[in-house]
Amino acid sequence: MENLINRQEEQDLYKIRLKVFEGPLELLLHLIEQAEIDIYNIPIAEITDQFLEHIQTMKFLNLQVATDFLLMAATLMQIKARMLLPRPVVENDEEPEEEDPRQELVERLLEYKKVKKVAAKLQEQETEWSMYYGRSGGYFADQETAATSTDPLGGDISLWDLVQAFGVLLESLTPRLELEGMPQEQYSIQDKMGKILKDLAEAPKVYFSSLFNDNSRKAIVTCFLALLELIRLRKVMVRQNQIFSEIEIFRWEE
Amino acid sequence: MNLTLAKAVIEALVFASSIPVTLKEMAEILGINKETVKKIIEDLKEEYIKQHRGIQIIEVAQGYHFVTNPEYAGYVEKLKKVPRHPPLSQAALETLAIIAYKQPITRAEIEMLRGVRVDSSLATLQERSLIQEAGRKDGPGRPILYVTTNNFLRYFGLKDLGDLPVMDDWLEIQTEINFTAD
Amino acid sequence: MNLTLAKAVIEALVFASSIPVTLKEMAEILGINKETVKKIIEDLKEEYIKQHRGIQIIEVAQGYHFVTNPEYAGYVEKLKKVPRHPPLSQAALETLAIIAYKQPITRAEIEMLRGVRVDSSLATLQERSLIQEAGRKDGPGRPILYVTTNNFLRYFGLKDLGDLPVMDDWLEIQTEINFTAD
Repeated sequence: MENLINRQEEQDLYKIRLKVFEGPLELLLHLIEQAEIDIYNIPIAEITDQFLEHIQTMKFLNLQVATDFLLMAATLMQIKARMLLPRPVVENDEEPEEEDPRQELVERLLEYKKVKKVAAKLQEQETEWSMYYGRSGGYFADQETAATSTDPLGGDISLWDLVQAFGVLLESLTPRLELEGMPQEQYSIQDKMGKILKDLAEAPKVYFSSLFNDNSRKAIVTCFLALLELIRLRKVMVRQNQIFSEIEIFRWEE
Repeated sequence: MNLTLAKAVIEALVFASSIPVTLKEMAEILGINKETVKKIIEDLKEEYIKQHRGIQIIEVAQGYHFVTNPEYAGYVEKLKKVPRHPPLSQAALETLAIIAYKQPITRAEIEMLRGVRVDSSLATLQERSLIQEAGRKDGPGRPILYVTTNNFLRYFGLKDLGDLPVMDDWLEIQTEINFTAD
Repeated sequence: MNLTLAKAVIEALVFASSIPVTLKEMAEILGINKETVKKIIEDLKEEYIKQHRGIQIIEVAQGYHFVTNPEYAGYVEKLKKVPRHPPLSQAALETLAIIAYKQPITRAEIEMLRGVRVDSSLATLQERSLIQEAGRKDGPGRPILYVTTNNFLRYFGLKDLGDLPVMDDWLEIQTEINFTAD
């Protein structure tokens, strides 16, 4: 009988150890709640040991130990060290009393506890509302006109935006392109933005095609992104009479 | 299963389905025969019409769905003049851009490029008829392939996909990445 | 405009709109005042409930829309043509909870509260249109500020942000900590 209980305990222990915690704050809260200790008076040495032990278990199980956990371990050890130091003797009454080294950690834990509580509430709501299904299809009486006049993008989104979204992606992938030996400075977006503004200071209107000397794809894309950035910053306006006709660039006017 | 319950469930099914729902599907879900479903749905249809309601159930080739009562088309039209959809998120826009240029493409390939899961972008874009499924890719798991729709072309004023602005860089990157995700 | 007509039109409008339709929009389209619309729609709501119908009208995200009766969720679930999102992970829920209560908020501030990096939670939440960027905070680095969306309200069945569960002590501590992370 006793043996059974022990085995049960052992299993529970494993369950706890195997639980993957969202972050170091959750693990700390768990350790505190499990030990049924006062959050305002954490036995820091004990908790630190348990925390480190947990990290060891994670390593043992080949779980990736995120830097957040290591950072927290360092913080705990620091607090532990400070707790061991003799308190400085207060020389006069005007000197502010030294703060408990655990203070900040306690505040963070209390705050995090609330986050968990709200998250749990939201989860309840989510479950409840997953029972309500909205209309996912359906057609309208004006189906024919709807097909042509409908606004699937919701607002003022043009081909530009689509290309821009694409450009942003390209940009995020450019480090790979740079490896191909393309000199980076030559095509910097910043430089192109400067060039566009300089040209516009001298002329009322600039053609997009006049912005680059060579027609390499990289040069075109860079100019394009520079232009989009200037539009976003409200430095220039563009006009294009037809899709894919020459793009004309103007100074921004209010 | 009693009639009142069956009727309510049928109403819910017809409403929630993204495409017309068939008698067979409803019969299976309810565990009753197709003839009974047919009878109930005909009753429902009549009820909506008799009561001059704002919505109706209609039968199309593939099944049943709700539509607004054509009598009130003029009012519904006014609603549609205002942009009704919330603006497409940057996330969805990026997903759409990838599909436009890379179609046909699988979800895994898109996720590879965007670095995040794209389930809900795909759901939004499908819901707004900007993309659609187009068969499955050969290979492990036979993943679904996505392409843009005619509605996509119409919205952007494109004659065809060849009309998209040329983005040759893309091809370079493609060969480099070569979708090792698959 | 007579009542029967107004009621039918309202029903059509609520159905046709892909996002909750507001009293104001309906009042404008019908050319009657908001109070009358409100009265009619409350009548309609009650009618659907009393008759135990498969669909209902609910008030959410500052507007009205049709949803299925939650009693029949079990049946609707079985229908394959209904797009479903997987439930949010705990990490995403915690991040969302912080944004909901403390918006507008920066990533660093969220990370301070959660004690972990939140990049992927933010990406997921943006992807599912539950949060969006809303400008930048003044100060070093001008970090991006995040807020919840209207879709967030719909997803959790909230009328507006005031509908969030009250967390009084939360607000106290907020002023205390005052986001020293920045």
